[in-house]
Amino acid sequence: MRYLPLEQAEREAMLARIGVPAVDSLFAGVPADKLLKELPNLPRTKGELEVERELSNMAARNVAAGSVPFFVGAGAYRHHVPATVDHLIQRSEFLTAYTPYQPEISQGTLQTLFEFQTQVALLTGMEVANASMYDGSTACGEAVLMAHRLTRRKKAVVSGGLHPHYRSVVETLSHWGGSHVVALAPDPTGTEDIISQIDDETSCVVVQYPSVFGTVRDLAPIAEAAHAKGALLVAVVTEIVSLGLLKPPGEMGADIVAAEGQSIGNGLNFGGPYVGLFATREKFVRQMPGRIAGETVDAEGRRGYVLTLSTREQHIRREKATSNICTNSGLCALAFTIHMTLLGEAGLTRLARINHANAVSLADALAKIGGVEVVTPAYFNEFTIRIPGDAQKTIDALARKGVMGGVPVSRLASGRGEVRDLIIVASTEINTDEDRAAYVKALQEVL
Amino acid sequence: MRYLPLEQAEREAMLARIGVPAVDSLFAGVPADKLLKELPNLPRTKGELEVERELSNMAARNVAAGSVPFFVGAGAYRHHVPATVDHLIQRSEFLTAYTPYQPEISQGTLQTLFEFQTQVALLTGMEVANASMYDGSTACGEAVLMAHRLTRRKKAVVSGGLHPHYRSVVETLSHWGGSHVVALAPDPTGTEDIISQIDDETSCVVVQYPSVFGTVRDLAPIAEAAHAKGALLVAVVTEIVSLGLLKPPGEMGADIVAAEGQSIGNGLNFGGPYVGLFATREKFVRQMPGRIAGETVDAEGRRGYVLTLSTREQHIRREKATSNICTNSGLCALAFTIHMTLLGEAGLTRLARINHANAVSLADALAKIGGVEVVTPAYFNEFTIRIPGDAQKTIDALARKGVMGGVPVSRLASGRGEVRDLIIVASTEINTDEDRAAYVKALQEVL
Amino acid sequence: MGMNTQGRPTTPDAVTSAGNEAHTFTGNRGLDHEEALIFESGSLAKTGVDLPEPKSAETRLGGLARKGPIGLPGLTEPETMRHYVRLSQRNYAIDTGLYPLGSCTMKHNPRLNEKMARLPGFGDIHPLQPQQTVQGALQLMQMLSAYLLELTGMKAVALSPKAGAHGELCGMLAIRAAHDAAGSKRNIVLVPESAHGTNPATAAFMGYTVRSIPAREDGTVAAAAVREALGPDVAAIMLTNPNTCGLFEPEVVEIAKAVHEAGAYFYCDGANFNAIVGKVRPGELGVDAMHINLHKTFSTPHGGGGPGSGPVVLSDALAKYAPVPFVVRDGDGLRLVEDAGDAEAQGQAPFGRLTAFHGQMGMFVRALTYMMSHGADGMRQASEDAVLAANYVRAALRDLFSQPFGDQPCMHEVLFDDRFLKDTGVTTLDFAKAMIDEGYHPMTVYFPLVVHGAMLIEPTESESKDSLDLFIATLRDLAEAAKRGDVDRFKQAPRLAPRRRLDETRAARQPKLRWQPDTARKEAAE
Amino acid sequence: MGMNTQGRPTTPDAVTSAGNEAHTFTGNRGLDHEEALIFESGSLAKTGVDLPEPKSAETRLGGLARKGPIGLPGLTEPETMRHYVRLSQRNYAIDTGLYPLGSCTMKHNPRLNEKMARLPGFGDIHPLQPQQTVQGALQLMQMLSAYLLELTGMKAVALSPKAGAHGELCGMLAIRAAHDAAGSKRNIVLVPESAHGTNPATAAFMGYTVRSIPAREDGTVAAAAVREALGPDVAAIMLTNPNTCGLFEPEVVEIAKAVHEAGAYFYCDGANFNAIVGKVRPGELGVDAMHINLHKTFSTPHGGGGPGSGPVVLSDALAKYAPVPFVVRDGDGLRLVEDAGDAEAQGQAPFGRLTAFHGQMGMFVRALTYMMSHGADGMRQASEDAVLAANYVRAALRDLFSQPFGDQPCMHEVLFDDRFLKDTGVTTLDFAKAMIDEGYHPMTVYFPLVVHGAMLIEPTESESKDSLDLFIATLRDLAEAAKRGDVDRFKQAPRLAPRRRLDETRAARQPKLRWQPDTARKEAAE
Ligand SMILES: Cc1ncc(COP(=O)(O)O)c(C=O)c1O
Ligand SMILES: Cc1ncc(COP(=O)(O)O)c(C=O)c1O
Repeated sequence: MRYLPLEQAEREAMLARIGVPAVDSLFAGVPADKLLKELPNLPRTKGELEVERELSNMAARNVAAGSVPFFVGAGAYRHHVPATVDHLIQRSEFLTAYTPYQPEISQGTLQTLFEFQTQVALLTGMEVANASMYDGSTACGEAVLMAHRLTRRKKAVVSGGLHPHYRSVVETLSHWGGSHVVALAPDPTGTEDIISQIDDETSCVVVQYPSVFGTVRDLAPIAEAAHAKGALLVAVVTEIVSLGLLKPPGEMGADIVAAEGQSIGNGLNFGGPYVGLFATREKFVRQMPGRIAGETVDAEGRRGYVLTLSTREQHIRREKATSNICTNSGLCALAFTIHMTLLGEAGLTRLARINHANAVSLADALAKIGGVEVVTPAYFNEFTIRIPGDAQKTIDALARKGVMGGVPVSRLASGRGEVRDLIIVASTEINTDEDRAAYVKALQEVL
Repeated sequence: MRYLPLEQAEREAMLARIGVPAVDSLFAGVPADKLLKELPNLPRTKGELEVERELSNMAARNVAAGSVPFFVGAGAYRHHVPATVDHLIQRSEFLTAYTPYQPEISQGTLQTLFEFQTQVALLTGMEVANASMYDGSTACGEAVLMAHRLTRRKKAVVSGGLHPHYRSVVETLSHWGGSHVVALAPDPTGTEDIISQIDDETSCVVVQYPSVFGTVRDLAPIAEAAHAKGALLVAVVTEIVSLGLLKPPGEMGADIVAAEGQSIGNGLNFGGPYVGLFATREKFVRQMPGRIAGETVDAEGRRGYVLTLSTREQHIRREKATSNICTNSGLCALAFTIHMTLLGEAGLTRLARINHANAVSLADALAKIGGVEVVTPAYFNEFTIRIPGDAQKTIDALARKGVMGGVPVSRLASGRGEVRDLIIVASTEINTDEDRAAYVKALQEVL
Repeated sequence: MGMNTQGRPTTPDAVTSAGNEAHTFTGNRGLDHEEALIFESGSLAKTGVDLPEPKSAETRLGGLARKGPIGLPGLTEPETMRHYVRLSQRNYAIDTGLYPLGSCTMKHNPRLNEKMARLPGFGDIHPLQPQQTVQGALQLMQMLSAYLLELTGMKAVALSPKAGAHGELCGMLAIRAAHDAAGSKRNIVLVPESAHGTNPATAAFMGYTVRSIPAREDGTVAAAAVREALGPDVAAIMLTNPNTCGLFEPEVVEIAKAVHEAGAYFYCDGANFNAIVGKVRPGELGVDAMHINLHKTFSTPHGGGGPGSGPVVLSDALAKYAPVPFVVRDGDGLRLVEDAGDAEAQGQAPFGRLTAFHGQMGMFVRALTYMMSHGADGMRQASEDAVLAANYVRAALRDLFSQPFGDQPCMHEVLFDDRFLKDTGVTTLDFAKAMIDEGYHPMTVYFPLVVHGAMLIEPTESESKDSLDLFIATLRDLAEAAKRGDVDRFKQAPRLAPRRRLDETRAARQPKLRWQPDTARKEAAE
Repeated sequence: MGMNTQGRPTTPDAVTSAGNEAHTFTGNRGLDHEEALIFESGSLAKTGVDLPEPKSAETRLGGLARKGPIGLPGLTEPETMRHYVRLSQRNYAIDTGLYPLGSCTMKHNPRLNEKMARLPGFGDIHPLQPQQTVQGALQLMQMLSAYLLELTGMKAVALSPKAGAHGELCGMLAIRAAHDAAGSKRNIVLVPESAHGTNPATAAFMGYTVRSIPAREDGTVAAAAVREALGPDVAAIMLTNPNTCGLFEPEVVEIAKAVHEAGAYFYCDGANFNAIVGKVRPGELGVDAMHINLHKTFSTPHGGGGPGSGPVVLSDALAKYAPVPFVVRDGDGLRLVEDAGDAEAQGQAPFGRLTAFHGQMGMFVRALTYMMSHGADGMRQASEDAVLAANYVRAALRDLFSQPFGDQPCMHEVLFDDRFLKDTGVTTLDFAKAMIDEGYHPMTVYFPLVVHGAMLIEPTESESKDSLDLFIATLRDLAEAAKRGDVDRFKQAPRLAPRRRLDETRAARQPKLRWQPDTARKEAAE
């Protein structure tokens, strides 16, 4: 087998050196009746050519986003990632390193994490950030638990604009961890009254910005109301590119920002791996979950970086840790950092403006179709439309015409009749005028 | 522009430091009337997304070999190249280095070249090899010129089995360099009488092995006859994988082997870049063209590698050099070496056997079609068929049916009526039983 | 010298001899380059992308447009390339050398896996695009599941967990849900002392109380000790098998039986599955839930700390509590079940949802590519080779190093403690740092916590005998040097790495967790 | 110390101080690993590929099956990966640092180019597959040609030459063919002393006699000198412009006129085209043929020595002699003209064929990607920046270094000689090696041959000002050290590279050009 360097004669020499007759002697700890002789139900070794052929056939059964006019968002976005990013993250020294436990020979990973943390803090308008979480949804779940620890309260008030899957993650953790969630009804327009839900038992308010429906609303009044009751504001961002154009949550009083960073540097990948961004106030850092890189000096006084504040973490603190997270999303964070470095302030802000302009022009075009209404008053690169008909059926019909028209709200929030006619539509820099025209034409045809 | 690091203010500061008012002051040597103000007929800067879109559209107008049953050879072969190869050659340190002029910081390139030279020598059965030529055809041209230098004669006798394009390269160099070529007629069966053409003025006999028609024949009698007249045998190999199974030219008395190495490690690339292999006898090394890496020691006595014997080369010897070659095919040679290291003796010989078995089974299947005759008596992975009809038209018709059936001999040797019904057909490890069946079916239909 | 409780020094000693005598003007050392932060080298105006001016400047941002700069520096493409290439060159990696990090299974990461994960049909599909357009993806998930079930002998698999610890959470939530369904309110989880930190952290994260189980003299867990600790409040045991001392738990079947008899469940930490793939099926040992680190056993790259993927296999008893989403057959095709209502209609009782989408698809592709490439025979051989390699290292070092639990065969990793360094003045950390100078990544040190100055060596199946032999010879040379009293070689180490020992205490006491313009300037002036 | 005629030392002095004091057991030095040859580490039985057993063993090899082993060692995939990754780490590269190799234009190599070249529609098409299946490829060739013609102001382009020197051959053959067609038998080619070695080598390769033209005091060629050398036997002049001293030939127009008046042709070596893209059109200067190194000016990577690509642009007078193959419009589509007969039917008179297929398609894709990305404005700016950067370096060093031709602006590269090192005991080579320790690749040294101890610095447009400033400061520091008498810093250099100076004399006197089992073993024993 091409991945196994030991040759048969070497195996035998090694067994002899160990002093056992056969490799199964080394499995002596295994109850004899449990030791398998073979694995009859699985195929045998295959060469690259054969494996590649089989998997390519499987891949060909999927419709790649890049091959059609594509407007699907709702938590994952198709952006153009420069070729440099994917090249760099595949470098052996980044790709095949472990977590930087030995800092002297891990400065590459550590310095990029330090850059990543700084970028995330700047972008969210927060003081500190960690070295990544699994994804936006688990970052959101951890943010709520962190708020509980900080406030010693156990109730989270969750906006109806939070991605329903994120809400489910929060609910799952809360349900089994013994805390409560007050979840508001789906709120496409950002007009829910969340402030009145905040009380003295509230540990945090969780608001998505822009919301899953694309809606942008001011977080400052919510933050104020929360702070007045001793609660924290957890701001959730699933489209991080939006912060190139929008006021950052940190400026509006957010205490924790939990975000999905996929849009920068990372592909769609059918949902993962992505990269969770997690930022907070400096004073809360010892309750922050996840790894953190910090600056220090070496024995010769030269600047260097290490993983630090690890007394928060499971490998040191075990059951007293702030989280059980260990492996995080390092390589996706690296991709984020490289892409963000390529963009810089100038590139990111322009990218955000292009996204917004594309969404505005698509919204205008769709709104001209009879019976179609754009329900989102203010938005970044994503908005919600109401159509005269069933959203899921319409999206499927569009797909048959070769247009990926968005996400039916009913797919995310099933069982809620009131959202049956809503579609969440995203438009990024990848969409051309022809893409938009194709969408309009196809939608007219299927309605 | 994303590739240009200087900012406008920096440009100005630099001009100030230089002491000139504007960049055009630095172009003062250019006659004023020749200095352009702009380039009005070319488009302006484009972003990655836009460039990628345009080029992908162009690429989509070509039929990729991997997307159809594919049997085209005649000097370039589609083999499976392991993913590791392409990954490694894209490493910055290999990809973006220059020729290893500073050996202390080029040991990576130099050691791999030393490995390459050894692999080429072993495979061809020769004593020494150089660090690569542009491709097989230019290696062949250089081999003839080297033979002229060694023998101080000026006549090359060229087999009718030599790839007609290779022959043209030899003829072009000879015609303008003042030497002669005696070229035999196309010889699909390897039965030409080349020995009788060798005389006392012959500097070398050039024989392709396997021939462009796929034919394998013993070179030993030709080598003997050549040597008897003081001439050299230049053996040309365009399908280097064949030497995994066939007796190497060195064992049959070849003095110079000029080969195309594309099959190992390199893709089809519409004809280039490829990698010319060049091997000879040790005693001829000072007449060998091209770069050579050699072993030496550093000032601490550690083994290391350098470019050596450069007194043969243009940068030292100028008009007395053995060749004008400078840049060669380094990265393709690296790909060759990595792929060959992955294969090793065990992999290469098996790969060669698979190729041969696939060709045999295809030949048998085609021969069963009424009117189709396999004209090549002995072959490796390529053979020639005679069909009842025009080869070019048949190949075009097959292409319309989605099968790439081979190369019409008439495309290579136009103007020769006798080859109008011949097709050169190659089959490598990439072909499946289904591919072969598709070929047979399509050929039956178009004939 | 500061030390933590495991005897791991946290502050470096002062350096008495320079690692490398030649000083340079640039600070660079030949091919090793010093590299500033992007915040020092970049500028707000620079960019490495060219984007067209948007067609319209009209905004619909509800008055929430950002005011003032973000502060994000940019670099052009050539600068970006050089910056990150240079930084990468300051990392050790599997591709550059043996990486014997115990418990981490640093095996070869095939590039075919990377290529397959980047096929547009896998890499460029959206988790929420219509399901009829992703049938190949669902097929891949099913195929991966089938492999995992066959290898583990379990009933069901939850693919969505994003890493090992997330898988622990998944498995333990399934257990919790099962107890809940049975009306039981058990609140204790048994965890052996030698367990990885994620185990107690996971249990505590869910509100469980952790009860520790001591190890025996031989490094394994006695069924008797488990039986003793069991009781009506015990919800589960979290046992790592093979355990973190590199040993197969010999009484695992009895332990499982005892656990089940007490009405509890058996969670197995599968981080060490690489020792037994194709050799033992955890399901046949009585395991109820186990996570599989695809980024260990099945070769998806670690990426400097992730992403991972931690699918959880479940027993019959727990299968119905698996979280959404999951894939089901639906007529001719496949379908994702994405919410509880739909799941219940399928007869399931999911405990909830762990993440927004369907799991680490990119890792699924890589892991399946690995499995298909190896095949059944290759995977068995890989495990055997991994175990063989660890025992070979053990046998070759046993005379010089100290084995905490006596001279017995290990599984795919071998554990030493620091008794052999007693009175040498050399610590486990010093020893590790001296390995760096020799071109090796150290083994896992100071874990598991149950032995003093632990050195956990996992060579994996990816090393040739020559590579193992040089590694062994080097470790022997170092051990002899330590015993000989050549303390400087250790205390001064590493001398030849891009950095000498870093001050971790300072990092934690005066945390600098991001770049700040002032600090940086002040420092530069110092 | 051995020296060649340009004063370049060829044997290193004995070392008196070690580069690096800490010695290791393995010979590795932290992240820098010693690596054996595959012939020492591999085996004939090992392989890094898994191939099925062929279905049939029947052979039709005419009795010519190989007997006995080839002797080719194999390595498994993980071993192969590590071997070549480690070796790569012993290279300097553009991506790792400034690479001021004059005459080589080591500019940034965008990865977008690599990605485009690997699109299956470009990378996976066969040169001889039916032409209707490669219309996109022919379109790309045409588009590339159109860009090249627009940038050079020439009439036609031959795409097939495989590198610069091959392009020279192409251009000179076209000239030869033109003379031939005119019945002229001219046999002399004029080549300035400062020319690159490929120029005289190309002329000689074709049987021409080379007549050297001296340079003036100011480093350029006088039209008068050319006029003097011209005569009825002169077929052509091969002039590099901008020349290899980094100067634009001010009398180029007069030279062209004189050459044409004498019935000869003007071949321009276009290696330095990067200085003038979008600024000057060679066609407007009177050039008849010029090669363009796509691997210099248009950013296709050097790859450690190739592959390159050297398209040749031709004037009206030479266009008809362009070699086959070439692309022509044919009805709605495009068509390759592959043989002389077909070409003649198109009114052409090709001098022949230079290579088996159509040229370096992979490089065409990369170069066109570069051109489309830059656009007209970007290409002009790139040339201006390249010239600016070279002059900036010149201005910043002129007080310490010596300019052979006085203090005048240069084009995209600046030439110094070794007068500033006079009496320091430091040679140009020493200076170059000391740069290695500082993290720089040396400039081109000892070329052009017309100045003593030449140092030809080409920073390219790809460097930031910070990068140039550090480079300048380092060169100044070195020059000051040399003048101060800190000779050891130079004589001992490099100390910090993977190898110290290598013995080139020994390599040439006792050539070891391939691995041999015996030699290697004997040496290991030494
Ligand atoms: C024994 C053990 N359990 C659990 C984990 C956690 O796995 P992950 O890092 O994938 O979350 C690890 C990883 O280091 C481990 O070694
Ligand atoms: C001035 C000059 N001419 C010609 C060449 C030859 O080009 P190539 O190496 O592409 O054959 C070079 C390359 O180094 C050069 O610098």
